Amino acid sequence: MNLSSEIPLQYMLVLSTLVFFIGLVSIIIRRNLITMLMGIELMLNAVNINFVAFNHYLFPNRLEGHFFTMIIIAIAAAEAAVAIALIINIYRKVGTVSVDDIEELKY
Amino acid sequence: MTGPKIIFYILAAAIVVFSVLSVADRRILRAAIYLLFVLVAMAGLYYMMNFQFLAAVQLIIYAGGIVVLIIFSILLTSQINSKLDPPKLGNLLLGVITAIGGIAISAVTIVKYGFTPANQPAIEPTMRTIGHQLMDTSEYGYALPFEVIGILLLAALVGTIFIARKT
Amino acid sequence: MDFSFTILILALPLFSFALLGLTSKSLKADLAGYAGTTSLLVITVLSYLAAWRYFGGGDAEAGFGTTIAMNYLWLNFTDTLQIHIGILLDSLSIMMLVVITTVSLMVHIYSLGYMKGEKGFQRYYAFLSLFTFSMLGLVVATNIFQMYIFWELVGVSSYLLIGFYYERPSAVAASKKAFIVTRFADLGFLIGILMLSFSTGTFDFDALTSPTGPVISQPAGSLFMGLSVTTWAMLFIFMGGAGKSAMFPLHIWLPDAMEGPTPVSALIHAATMVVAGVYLVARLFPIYAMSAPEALDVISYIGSFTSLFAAVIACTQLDIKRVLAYSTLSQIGYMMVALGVSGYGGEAGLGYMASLFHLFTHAFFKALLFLGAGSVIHAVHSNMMTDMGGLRKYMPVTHVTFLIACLTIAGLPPLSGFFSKDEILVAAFEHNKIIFAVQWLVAGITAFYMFRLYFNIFWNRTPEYHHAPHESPVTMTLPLSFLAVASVFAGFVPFHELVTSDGKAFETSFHVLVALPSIAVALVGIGLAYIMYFKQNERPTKLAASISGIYTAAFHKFYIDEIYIFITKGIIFQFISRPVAWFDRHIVDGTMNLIGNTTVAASVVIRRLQSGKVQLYIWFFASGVLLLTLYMLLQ
Amino acid sequence: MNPLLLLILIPALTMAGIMLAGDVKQARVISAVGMSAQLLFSFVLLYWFYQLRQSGNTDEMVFVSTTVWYPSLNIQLKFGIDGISMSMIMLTSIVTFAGVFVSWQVEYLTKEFFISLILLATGVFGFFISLDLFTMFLFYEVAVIPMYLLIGIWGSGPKEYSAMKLTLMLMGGSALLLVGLLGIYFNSAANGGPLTFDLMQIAKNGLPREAQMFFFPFTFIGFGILGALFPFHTWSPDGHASAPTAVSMLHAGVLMKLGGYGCFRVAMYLMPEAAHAMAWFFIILTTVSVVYGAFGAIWQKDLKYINAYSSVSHCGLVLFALLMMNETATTGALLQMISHGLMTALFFALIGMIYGRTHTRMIDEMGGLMKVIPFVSVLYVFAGLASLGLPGLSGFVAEMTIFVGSFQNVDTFHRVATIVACSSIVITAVYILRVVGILLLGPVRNNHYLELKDAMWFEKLGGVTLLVSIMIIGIAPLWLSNLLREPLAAMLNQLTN
Repeated sequence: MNLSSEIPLQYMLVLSTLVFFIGLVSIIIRRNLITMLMGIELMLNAVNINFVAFNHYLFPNRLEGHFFTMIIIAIAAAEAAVAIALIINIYRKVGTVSVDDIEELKY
Repeated sequence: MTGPKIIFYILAAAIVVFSVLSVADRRILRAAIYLLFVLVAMAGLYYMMNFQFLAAVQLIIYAGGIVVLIIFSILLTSQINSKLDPPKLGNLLLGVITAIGGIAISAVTIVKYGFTPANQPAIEPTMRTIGHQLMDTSEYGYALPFEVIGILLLAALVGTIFIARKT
Repeated sequence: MDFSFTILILALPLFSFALLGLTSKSLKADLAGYAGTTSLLVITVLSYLAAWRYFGGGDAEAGFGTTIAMNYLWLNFTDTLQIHIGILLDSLSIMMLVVITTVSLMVHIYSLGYMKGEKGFQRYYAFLSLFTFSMLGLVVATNIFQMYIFWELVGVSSYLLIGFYYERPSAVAASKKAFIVTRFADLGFLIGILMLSFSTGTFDFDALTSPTGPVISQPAGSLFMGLSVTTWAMLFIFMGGAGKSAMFPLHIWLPDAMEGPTPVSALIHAATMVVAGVYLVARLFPIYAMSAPEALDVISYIGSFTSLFAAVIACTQLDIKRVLAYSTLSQIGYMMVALGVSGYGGEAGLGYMASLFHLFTHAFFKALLFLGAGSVIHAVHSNMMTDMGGLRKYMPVTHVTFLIACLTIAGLPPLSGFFSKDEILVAAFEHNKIIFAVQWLVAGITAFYMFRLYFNIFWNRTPEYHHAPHESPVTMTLPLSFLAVASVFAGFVPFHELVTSDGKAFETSFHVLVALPSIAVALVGIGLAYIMYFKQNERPTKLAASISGIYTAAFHKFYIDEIYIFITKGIIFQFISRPVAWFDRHIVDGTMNLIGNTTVAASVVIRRLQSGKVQLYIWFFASGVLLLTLYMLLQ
Repeated sequence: MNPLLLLILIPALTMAGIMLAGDVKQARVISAVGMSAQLLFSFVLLYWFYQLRQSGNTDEMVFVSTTVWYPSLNIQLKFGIDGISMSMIMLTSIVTFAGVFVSWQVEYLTKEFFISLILLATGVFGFFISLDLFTMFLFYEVAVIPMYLLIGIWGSGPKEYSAMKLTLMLMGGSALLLVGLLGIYFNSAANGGPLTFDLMQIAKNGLPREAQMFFFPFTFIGFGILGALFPFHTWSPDGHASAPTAVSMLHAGVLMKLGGYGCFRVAMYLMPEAAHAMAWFFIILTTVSVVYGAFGAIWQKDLKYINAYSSVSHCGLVLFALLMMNETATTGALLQMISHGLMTALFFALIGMIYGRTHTRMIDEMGGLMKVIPFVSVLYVFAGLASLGLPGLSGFVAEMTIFVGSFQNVDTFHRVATIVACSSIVITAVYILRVVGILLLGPVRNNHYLELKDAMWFEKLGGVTLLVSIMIIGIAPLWLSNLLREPLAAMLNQLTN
């Protein structure tokens, strides 16, 4: 199935842009570490859409975007695991997961 | 309106709406569930683009793994009923303005840029091709990244255990 | 003739210095003294041997030549400017060798008694050996730089010996003063050497002083402030000589140097080291006489003034060693005058000969005076004239020898002082009548203050002594007697045949016109001293009161010390050094600290940006990326 | 293998040995053995050097070995020595040897102390044998960095401040220097050939005049800061005052020489035209240094400050003489480096001994030490006499060579500068004798001092080693002067053409 005749590439890209910036907003406005992590997942997925779309529309003879996405998913998994481990550890130590309260490393 | 178009619009709408909801909802567990919906919708998008394997991976790892992890951590760190603090006005303004600006820039660029559509014949991303390429060391082979990712995951695993264990 | 044995003259004292210095306390005191004395005895014998061979082997009519006994390359600066360490023997250096070793030997023997039981006896002999080594090295120098090297060594041994009683603050201060003043003079010497060696391309005395050599026959052309470069160089070199010989205004260290042990004063600050300046001028005399006559004039004026100036001060001092110190100044002034009024070669070189003749005789009688004074101090335990009197009964040998010395320095015939002083007066008379008049007057003053000293010590009232003074041991009286004999007979040495400006003998004649007035003025001086000091009376105080202005000024050494202290403490320390230290701490270092503090202050401002608000960072990051993108898009 | 590598290898092995050492005593012994071996090896090297020269080898550099280290930038490990580096190596091993013995009694973190100390020395050795600007710079940094730790951890007084100041100022110098060196590097191909850091190669090719004019000040001041060039010398008093004894010794004795050596070997040798054009300016600075340092020393009360200012004066003389750019003056400058290195190391060693006993460095709190600790005091007098230029000790030889050499420049400017610089010998005498008078002579001021013990065997060994070296140079200077002079003719040819 080829989507190029049905839906232009630009649609995909705009969609990913929207998701990306929604993720960014999430990071900027939410102070809970977990929500921020969710924002990051959104941004990663936005990028994935891009990769996949480019692969599908522009270079269908290769699978580079596909593999990139896979790798990103793997890294995202690792990142999420580490981040959540950190968050839980921070929660244990500090008793909160709000970034406003975790700023010892400034200066 | 063809079938694929309709499906795309539905998926796109779901992605955008649920992302917004996941950001905007102050009940964190709900936000996580909205995120799950976004991820699932994305898997649908991959499926549409013929990447069935990727769609499956997306579902298994993201929807099945990461979101569950996030939900666990939410349950560990907060009360179910507690609401997140409302965002600070300054942050909200900054974030939204930046996002709108960014969207504007990106969208304009995307729309203005003329992509040359592909003319090569497409290859089917079957399990066989994926498997071959993943283990291949020649051109378009991904053995090295695959191994590196393996090591990374191992390191993350060890690191996570190290960080999270009780001292 | 083979003079290679003369190397021992340098090697032995150095060896004995090293030996005594390294073993120091582990050697028994007596043994150290005997070791030092023995080595000096050997050196003395060797010097006499050298003199005998040299003068015996040469022909006075044809002139004595110059022998380089050895010459080792020590350091080379350029292809032509090289420092050699060597031994140069000519009539001048042989004469100095004899004087130095003789007086030094006497002092070594004398010190065995005088310093007995002192703490640091070994150290004392080590220093004496070092001094002897340096002084001998100085006089046998083959080139001006070797001379400078030993010049400095002499300076430091003088420093060490003046400060021998290092626990006494006054001795420490005096030694420091002596070193720094002479060091300042040496700066002039060094600059003089640099100038001279640059314009001539050599350090060697042979090349420098040869009358037919390039240095003298091709005078440097360029003038600076009306004087040729050579003249300036020679003036600077004289500055070094003036410092060592304590010429006005660099004389201030010498009276203070009397803080050292008395035998040291006799050796260094009367007989040998202080005449190094005279020796220096004599060594370079051909250049002075032929290329820099203006410098020679300066020397004669300075010498003349110093001799008068010091003689006047000597009349007022109460410390007997200081009287002798000022007397030394005055006598060295004589020598300088003689050099200053001399010409080169033959009869014209009378002043040169007279100067060295006076150096020769002066070494003996002044050493005798100091040793005699030391003997007195040893007995009375005080330096002050007021604590003494009537000692002739207690110390007969000292008394007689001291009297001989006083008569000698007063210039009464047929004692040696008469001959040498007479020659100087003749030379001055032929050259410059004013200088002659001054020197004639000084001769009278000399007789006066010496007999003031003599009468005050040995006659006059007898104060209450804690212990009855007793005659010194034989180790002390023996050198006194020997030097007394030498003082009496040294005048008969035919100097005009041996030590002359060009090495050739000439005839001197006896000038009645000069001799009689000088004898007369000496007798007047002695007479005045007799009237005032032979018996205790009121005349001295009355006289002092009647000329109180001059008296007080002279008593305070014309306030030269105060001027120096003002310059060093007041100006150099307070107005240069202190501001420099302040400037360095506050301005230079302050600037550096300011740079540091500015950086810190800036970072305090900048670190506010690092607020610890992660979201703000993310926003900065994101908007930065957006702006960059925008910028690239718009290009 | 290039024997020069042993100069780095021996300290490296020593450091490893100290790391393995069981206790403090072993650490001490190992460092002592290592540095003795180093000293011995320097003598052997000197012997080999003479042998090579005698067998008719007239190369500018001997024991040369080249290994390309980082090909894309043409960075080489190039080692080699000539007479100048040879004597500097001797100096370094003597001072390090003495330094180890003087720090025998360091109690706190002994192993670490010795390791840092020897690391510093290794940097210095590496610097002197390098013929590649990059390697040179590398070793330079190796030498400077441990200084921070050594002062900051084992120092006294306001040690953090001093360590910071010293390190930052020297790092500032390094920054300038790096600019200079890179400038040289990127212009090294101007007259053909590839870009290179190779010292000899650059000297042969020459640098374009504009580049010289631009980068000479960077390089010269960069090295000059280490050589205490006025007005960048203020790290020296504070740094020395706070540094532990052995560090002061190594720093003033050896590290400051890196500055002079670098100024000559790198700045002036590679950029002769600029050196000629700008010499006047730096001559003024160094003349000021000489006199200013001496005057500054008169007013100080802290022994180490006195010596630090005296170092400013003496090191100023080094740079002053180098800038005179003739053979005699340059020989004098190098002699002065060695002489000052030994002398000032001795000074600091003695100050350390005195401080270790009286627990003060203020001269007006002490007095009459000669009576109490004669050995230390006599050595101090010797060091003082060497410093004020007494014949028979090394200072005289160096100073006289400098003055005679500087006086060979005929124009009035150089003459006046020389005479002004000469006057420092008087001022030096003033402050040295002042210290000796107050500190050592006179009556004992404090009765506690009567119970002080004189130098221990290791202190004696350290002090006497230095003194003997000073005396050897002072009494028989010709061999050293010839050793230093030997490569100069070729180098100065480069400078004057």
